[in-house]
Amino acid sequence: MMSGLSGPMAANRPQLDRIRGVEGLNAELCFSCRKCSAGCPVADDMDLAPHQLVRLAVAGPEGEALRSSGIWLCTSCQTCTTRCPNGVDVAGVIDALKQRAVASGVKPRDGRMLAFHRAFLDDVKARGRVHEMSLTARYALRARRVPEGILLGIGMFQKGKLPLIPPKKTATRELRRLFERGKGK
Amino acid sequence: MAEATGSTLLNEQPAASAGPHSKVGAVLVAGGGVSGIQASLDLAAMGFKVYLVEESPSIGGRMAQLDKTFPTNDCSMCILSPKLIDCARNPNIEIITRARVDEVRGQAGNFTAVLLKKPRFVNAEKCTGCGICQEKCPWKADSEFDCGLGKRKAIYTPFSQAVPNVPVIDPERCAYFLKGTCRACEKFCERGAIDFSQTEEKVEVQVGAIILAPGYEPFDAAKKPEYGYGRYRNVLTGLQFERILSAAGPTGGEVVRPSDGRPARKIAWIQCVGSRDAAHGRNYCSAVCCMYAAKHVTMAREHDEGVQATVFHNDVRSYGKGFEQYYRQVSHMPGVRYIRSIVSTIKELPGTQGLLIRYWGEDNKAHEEEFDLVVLSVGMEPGPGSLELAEKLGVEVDANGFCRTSPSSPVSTSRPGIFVAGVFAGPADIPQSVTMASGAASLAAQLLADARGGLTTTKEYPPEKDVSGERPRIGVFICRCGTNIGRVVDVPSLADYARTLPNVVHAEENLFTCSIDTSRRIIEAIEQQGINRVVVAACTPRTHEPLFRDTIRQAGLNPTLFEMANIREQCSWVHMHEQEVATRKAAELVSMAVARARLGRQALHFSLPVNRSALVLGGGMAGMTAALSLAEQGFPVHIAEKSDQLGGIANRLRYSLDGEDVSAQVKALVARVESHPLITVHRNAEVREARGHVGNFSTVIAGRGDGQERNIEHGVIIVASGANEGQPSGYPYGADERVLTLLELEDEIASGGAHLARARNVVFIQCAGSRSDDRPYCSRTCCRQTVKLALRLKELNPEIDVHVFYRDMMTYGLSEESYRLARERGVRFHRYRPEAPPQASVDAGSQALLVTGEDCDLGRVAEVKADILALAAPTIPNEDNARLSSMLKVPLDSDGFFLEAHMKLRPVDFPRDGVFLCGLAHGPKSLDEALAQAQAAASRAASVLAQEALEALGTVAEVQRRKCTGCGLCQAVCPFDAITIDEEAKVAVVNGVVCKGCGACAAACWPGAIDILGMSNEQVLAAITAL
Amino acid sequence: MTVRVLSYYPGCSLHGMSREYDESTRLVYRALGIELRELANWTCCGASAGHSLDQELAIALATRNLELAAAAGNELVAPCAACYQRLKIGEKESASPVTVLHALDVISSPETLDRLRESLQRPLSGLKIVLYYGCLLVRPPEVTGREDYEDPQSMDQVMAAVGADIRPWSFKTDCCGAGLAVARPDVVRRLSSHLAEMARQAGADCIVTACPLCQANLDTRQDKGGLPVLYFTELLACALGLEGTESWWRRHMVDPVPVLKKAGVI
Amino acid sequence: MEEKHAQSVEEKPAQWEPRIVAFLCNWCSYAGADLAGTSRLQYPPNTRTIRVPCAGRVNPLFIIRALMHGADGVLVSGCHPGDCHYLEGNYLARRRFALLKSLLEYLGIEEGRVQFAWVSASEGGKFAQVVTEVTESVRKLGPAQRLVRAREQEVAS
Repeated sequence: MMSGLSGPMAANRPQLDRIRGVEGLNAELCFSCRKCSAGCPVADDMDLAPHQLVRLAVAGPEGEALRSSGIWLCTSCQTCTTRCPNGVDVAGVIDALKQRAVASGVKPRDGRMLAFHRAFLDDVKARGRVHEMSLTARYALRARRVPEGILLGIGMFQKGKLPLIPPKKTATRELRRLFERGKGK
Repeated sequence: MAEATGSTLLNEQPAASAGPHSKVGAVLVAGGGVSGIQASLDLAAMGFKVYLVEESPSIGGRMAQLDKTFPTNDCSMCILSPKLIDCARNPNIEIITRARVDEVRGQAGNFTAVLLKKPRFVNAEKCTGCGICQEKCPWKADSEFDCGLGKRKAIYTPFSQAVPNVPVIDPERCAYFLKGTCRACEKFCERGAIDFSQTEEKVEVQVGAIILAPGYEPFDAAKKPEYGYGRYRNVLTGLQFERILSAAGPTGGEVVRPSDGRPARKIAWIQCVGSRDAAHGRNYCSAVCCMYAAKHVTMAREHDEGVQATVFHNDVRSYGKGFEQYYRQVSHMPGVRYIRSIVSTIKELPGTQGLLIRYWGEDNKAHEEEFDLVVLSVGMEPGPGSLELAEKLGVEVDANGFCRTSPSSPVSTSRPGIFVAGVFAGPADIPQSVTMASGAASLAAQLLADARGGLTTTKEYPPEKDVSGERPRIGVFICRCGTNIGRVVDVPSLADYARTLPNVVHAEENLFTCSIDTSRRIIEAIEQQGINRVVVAACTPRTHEPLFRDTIRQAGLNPTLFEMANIREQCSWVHMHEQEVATRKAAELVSMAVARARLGRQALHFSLPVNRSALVLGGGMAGMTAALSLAEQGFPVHIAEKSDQLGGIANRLRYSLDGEDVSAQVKALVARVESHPLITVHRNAEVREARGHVGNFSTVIAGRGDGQERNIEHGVIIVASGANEGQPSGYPYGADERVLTLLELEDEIASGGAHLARARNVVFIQCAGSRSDDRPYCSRTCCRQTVKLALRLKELNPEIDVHVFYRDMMTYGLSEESYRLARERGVRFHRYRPEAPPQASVDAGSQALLVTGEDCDLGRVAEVKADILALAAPTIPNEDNARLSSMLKVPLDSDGFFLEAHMKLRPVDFPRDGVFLCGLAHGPKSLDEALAQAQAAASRAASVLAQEALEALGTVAEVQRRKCTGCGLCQAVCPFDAITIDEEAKVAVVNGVVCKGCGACAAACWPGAIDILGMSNEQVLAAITAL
Repeated sequence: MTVRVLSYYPGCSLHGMSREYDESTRLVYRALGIELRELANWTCCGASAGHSLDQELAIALATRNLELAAAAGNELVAPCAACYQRLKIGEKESASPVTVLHALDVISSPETLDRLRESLQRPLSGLKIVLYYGCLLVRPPEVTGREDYEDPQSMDQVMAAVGADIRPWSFKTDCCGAGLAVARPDVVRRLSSHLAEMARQAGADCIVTACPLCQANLDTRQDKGGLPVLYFTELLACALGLEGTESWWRRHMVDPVPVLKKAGVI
Repeated sequence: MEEKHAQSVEEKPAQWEPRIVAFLCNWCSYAGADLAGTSRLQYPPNTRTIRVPCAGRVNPLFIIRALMHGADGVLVSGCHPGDCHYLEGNYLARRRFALLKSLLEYLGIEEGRVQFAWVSASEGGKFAQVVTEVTESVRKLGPAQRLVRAREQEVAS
C-alpha cells in the first residue's frame, strides 16, 4: 500500500513557489479520486502516478515531483485533464513541472525523454522544420545512446518512408529570435 | 377515487368565501412524491384542506420506482403503498394529477393558485381500473416508470399500485391522436370511460400556504460520455438497476444483462456520476448514492449469491443513522470489493459486450478488468419543471438550481408562505425528505393556525343501527367486473349458490359492484330487506373494502359488518383457462366470506378526549423549535430542561457553515420561547415518572435542586433530550492544552484565544472516536465542522497552515462546496486508513507537539509540528437515555440513541403513539437538520393535538375477562404497548385507541381470552370450516 | 470546380515520413473542389517538445504560423492531429482571427459529404474498418471545441458516406503514445499493440487514422503485426476512383494491398 | 363439506385435488398475490386465502383446525424480515411456527404440508411460484387424513 514513495515528508517544511497559484491549473482543487491515474495510458510506467504528481505539486515536496521520470513519460494526451471532475488541468500541471525542472536544472532519473525534447527543439531551431533522420541523430548524441528503434528506422528508410535529404531550412533567423526570447525569461 | 371529485369540487369552491386578508385553511402541495404525500397527510390530520398537485399520472414519485430502501432493505412499494391509499381515501386531500402550478397570486395566508390540468382522456368516475383498455391497446412506448427498460401501452397506468388507479392516454403515442384511427380502448371499455374529447383545463384554488416538493431528476448519465451510457447496453443508471431488481420490473427481478438477457455475475458500480463534479457544474454531493450502491450490492447478491460486486468510489459517505454499520457489513461480504478509484472510462468489448474497466489500485498500479454489467450511481438534480415552478412562483434558487433556504429556517423559501420539502431543498434521502415535509407542514400550520378546520369536511352518516340482537341476514353482491370476472367465473350460478348458504337472504350479480348505481342498490337492499351483514365478491379488498364499508355505513350499518371475497386478482385472473375450477374456487371463497360475515359483530367506536397540550423533554434548539411551533399553533407546551440554561449544545456553536451567527440565533429563540404565553419552561427539571397514553399522559418532573415534584398533564411528548460531545481517546487530550475538541476550538476562535494568536500550524484529526469498533457510527457533523473551522482559520490568517487527517470526508449534500473551497484556500487534506490512525506526541526536548499520519495518496507519512491539534470527538448519546427509554417505553438503537418507529417513513415518530422524537437524541446531526426535524416532530404532534378526541373503530383486541388469567403473554408480544395487566383483577386491559389490531396477542393467548374484533378466532375458524 | 479555398499547413511529418498522407489529402481535396494553398515559410508547430520545455516558446511557434495564415486570409487546415492541436491552442491563446481546422472537419461538413456521395465511384462496402481518431484531434474539448470528444463522429460520417463497413469499438480516442516513439519505444509498443489487438477483435480488416503520428506508430509497432493502418484520405481516393494511389501502398510497413484487393477497394 | 353446494358448483372432480389454506398477511403477501393477479400469472387453483392483518395473527390452532377440516396443506406467508407493518409480527410468527412444526411432527403430520414463506408486495411472481411449489409438494404427500380421522373419532365418541 505504502508504495511508490516512502519515507516521511515534513508537511510543514516551507514550500517555494508551489505549482498552486499557477493560473488555470487548479491543482489545489484535487480531491484524490484517482481518475487521472486510472485513465492515464502510461501511469504504470511512471514512478509517480498523475494524482501523486498533482498532490506533490500542491503540497510538496516539489523536488520529488521535479526529479520524477514520470513527468517525462506524459504523452500529453489530455485524457486526465479532459475527465477531471475538479477541472484540474493535470496535463498542464505536469507540463509546468517539466518546465520548472528544466528551468531549475533538475535532472530527471531517466533522461531519455528530456533528451528527445531537446533534440527536437534543436532541430526546429536549426532548420525551421523537423527532419526525422536528423532528429534521430541529434537524439542519439544528446542521450548518448543508439536509439532502440534504429532497426525499425532502417526498415522505414528502406521502404522509402524516411527521406534522407532534409528539407530546405525555413525562417531560421526568425525562429532563433523566438527561441532567444524564450530564454530571456 | 379521490380524483373523481377533483374538478367539480374545485369549481364549486367559493373563491370569494375568504376575504383578501383573512387566512385560508387550505394548502397547496406541489409534487406527489413521498415528501408531498407526507406533507399532505400531516396537514389533513392537522385540520387543513390539501390540494396535492402532481404532474405525472400517479402520486408516488421516485420512491415508487425503488425496489428496496436502505439501510433496512424494506420493500419500497410495500411501505409506500399504504400512504398512497391513505391519501386517496382522505376526504380532505384532493389529488390533482397531470397538473402543474402555472401562476400564484396573493400573499402568505391567502394565495390564488392557477393550475393547468392536462386531460387524462379517461373518465375517472366511470373507470373501474379493470385494465382491459391497456390489454387491447396495440401501441407501445418505452415505460417511463421502468426507465426505458420496459414497455407500456399508449393507454397505461404507470404501475399497478398507482393512485388514482385510472389509466391515462398518452396522446404522443396514441394512434387516434396521431392518425385519427384505432379507438380500440374505447371499443373494449365496457364502462364507456374513454373520453377523447377531454381538453386541458385551467383551475383556480384558494390556499393559505404552498409547499413545494417537486422532487428531482436523476443526472443524465449521457453527459458523462466517457462511461458510454446510451451507447453500451450493459451500462445502466442506479435507477434503472432498481427496476432490474424489482420483482415487478422489466426483468421480473432477475439480475440480467439488457444486451443478451444472460445473468450478470460480475457487476461494477461507479460512484459520483454527476455528483462532486464541479467540471460538470455539479459542485455538490448527492447524499444518497454511496448507500444506494451498498444496497444494490446487497440486493444483487440476495438475488444471486454468485454475484461478484465491485464498487469504485471516492469517499464513502456513510454519515446517516445506521449507514456505517450497513456499509461495513456490505463491504465485508464475500465477493464484494470496495476500490477507491473513480473510473476514467468504460470500454465495450467486441463480441461479448463485456465492459472493460481500468482503475488505479491500492497497490499503486493500474488494473484492467472485465464486467458483465456496470451501474452508474447517478446523482440527483432539480428537474426543469422545478426550476420553472420556482421561477413562476418567484422563489429563489441557488447556483445548482436547488431551492434557497437558510440554516436557521431550513424549510422556508425566499417567499413568505411558500415552504419547501424533499430534494428540491438540496440532496436528501427519504427520511430527511419526509422530515422536511412534516416540518414544512408544521410551518404552514403555524401560519394558518387561525383558519384550521375552516375548510375541512367530515363525512356525515346516519345513526348506526344496533344489530347485535338480530339474526344474521346476509346480502351477497357478486361483481362481474365487466368480463374480468364474468368471462371466467360462472357468476349466475355463483349467485344461485350463494342463495343456498345459511342466513343469506339476498344475492345478486352486478356488472360493476363498485359503481355508484350499485352502491345505491346495496343501500336500498339493506333498507328494504333488513340486511344486516353484507358480502361483496369482487376484486381485492386492499383497494375496495374502504369504499364498500363506507357504502354500508351510509345505510346505517357498522362497517365491521362487511366481508369481501377476492374473486378477481386471486381467482379469475390467475385461473383464466380453468373456468370450472375457478368457479368452484370462487364459490368456496364466497362461502368463507359468508361464514365470517355470519359471525361479524359490530365494533365499538372509541372516543377519547385529548389533552391538547404538549411536554417537550429538552430545551435545546430542537426542543425549543418544536415547542414554539406547537405554541404558535395554539397548543400550550411545557419544556422540561435538565440544566439551568436553554439552548443545549448549540450554546457552544458560534457560527454555521454558511457563516450565520449561531449565538444570535440561540439568543433569539430563547427570547421567543421565554416570552411566549403558551410555553412554560421548567429548568433543572428531571423526569421522574411518565404514565398514560396518547391524548392523556401524566408526567412527574422534579427540580434537580429542590427535588420538588410536579405533575404535568399533556396529550403528547416530544423527546428532544440532545446528545453530548464525547471525550476523544488515544491522543494527549487533557494532558496537553494544545489539544482541543472541535467545539473547544470553535470557542477558542470565537473568543480570539491566546493559543490562536501564536498558531502557525493547526492540525485536525477526523474520526477520533467515531467509526470505530466500539462506536461503529459516523458522528456526521465533524467533517463539516472541521471544514468550517479550517476556512475560518484561513480567513483570519491566510498564512496559517491547516492540515486535516481524514478517512472519508463526509461533506455530504451541498456542503461539498465548502470542502472544495477549503482546498482552494490551501487547506491540506491527508487521507489515512482506519487501521493506521495518525499519532500525536510531545517531543521531550523541544516540547513540540508532533503529529504523524499517513498520506495514502502519496503513500508516505506526513509529519507536522502542530501548534493546535483539534480532534473530531464523537457525538455520544446522553447517559440519561436508557432511563428515559424504559420510562417512556420507547426503544433505543444499538448505539444508544433513540430509535424511531420506521427509519424511512416515520423518522420522528415512535412506535408508541403520541410520543415523538427530534434533534440529537435521535442521532448526530447538524443544526439545520435538527431544526427541520423539530418542526417535523411538532407537525406530527399537532396532528394529535388538532383533534378534540381520538376516534378509533373496528379491528382491535378485546378481552374476555372470564377466560383471562392475567398471565401477561399478550402484553409481552404487543408491539404497541396497547395492553396492560390489571394486577388486582388479574386480567389484561386493552387500550382500544393504541391497539392496531395486528392480532399478535390473539395468536399468543392459549385460553383464547383475547381476540380481535372483526377478525376473531371464531370467524377464522368458521371460514376454515366453511371450506 | 473550386468551391472553397483554404490555407494548408502540412506539418513536418507530411513532408517527411508521411508523404502519402500529404499526397492523398491534396488529391482528395482537389477532387472535391477544395483548393489547398500551402503556407509559404511555415515552420514546425513545436509539438510536445515545445510545451514540455517552454510554454511561451510553444505558443510562439504556433502563433508564428497563424500570423502567416492571417495574412493569407483563409481558414487554415492541418491534416496532422498534433499540429492541429498546437495550432488550435495558439488560436485560442493569441485570439487569432484564423480558424484552424483539421482535414477531417472540412470533409465532414454536410456540403462536402454530399459531394463525396455524389462523386463516389467505388463504395468501400467490402472493407471492415475501425476508426482511430487518437487523442489530440479531440482533446481537450475546450480547445478543440468538440462535443463528441469521447465518441467522435466526423470520420464515421465520412467513411459511412463512402460505404465502408464500420465496426463499433471503444478505442477511438485512446492514446497510442506516439510522442514517446523515439525515446521509449517499449512503452509505445505496448500501447499500439493493444490498440491493434482490440481492432482485430472488433473484426476490422484495417485501422483508419487521421494523424501521421498515429499512423506511423500503429503501422510500425504491432506485436502480432499484420493489420494495415491507412489514412482516411487514402481510402477516400480509392472510393472516388482517383489515379495515383499505387505509390502509397509500398510506404506502409504493413502491406495493405492484400486487404484492399480482397475487399475490392483496388 | 356439508350439503350446501348447488348445481354446477357442487360437482367434485373425479380425481383428488389438494386443498390448501393460505394465510396471507394484508400488507405484503396478500398484495403480492394481488400483483400476481394483475400480472395475469397463472398458478394452481388449489389455495383458499384467508387474509390476516399480520402473519403474527395466525394462531397455531388455525392451522390444526384447517388440517382437521379437510385441508391437505397450509401456507402461511408474511412480510420479509424487517418489513413487518406491525414491527415484528413476522418474527413472532416465525418463532411460533418453529414450535408448531415440532408439534405437527409429533402428531404425525408430514413435513411439507405446512409451509412458511416470505412474499413481499412486489413479488407477484414469487407468490405464484410459492403456490405452485406448495401445491406440488402437498400433491406428492397425498390427502391429509390423520387429523380428519382424529376429529371424526372425537365426534363419534
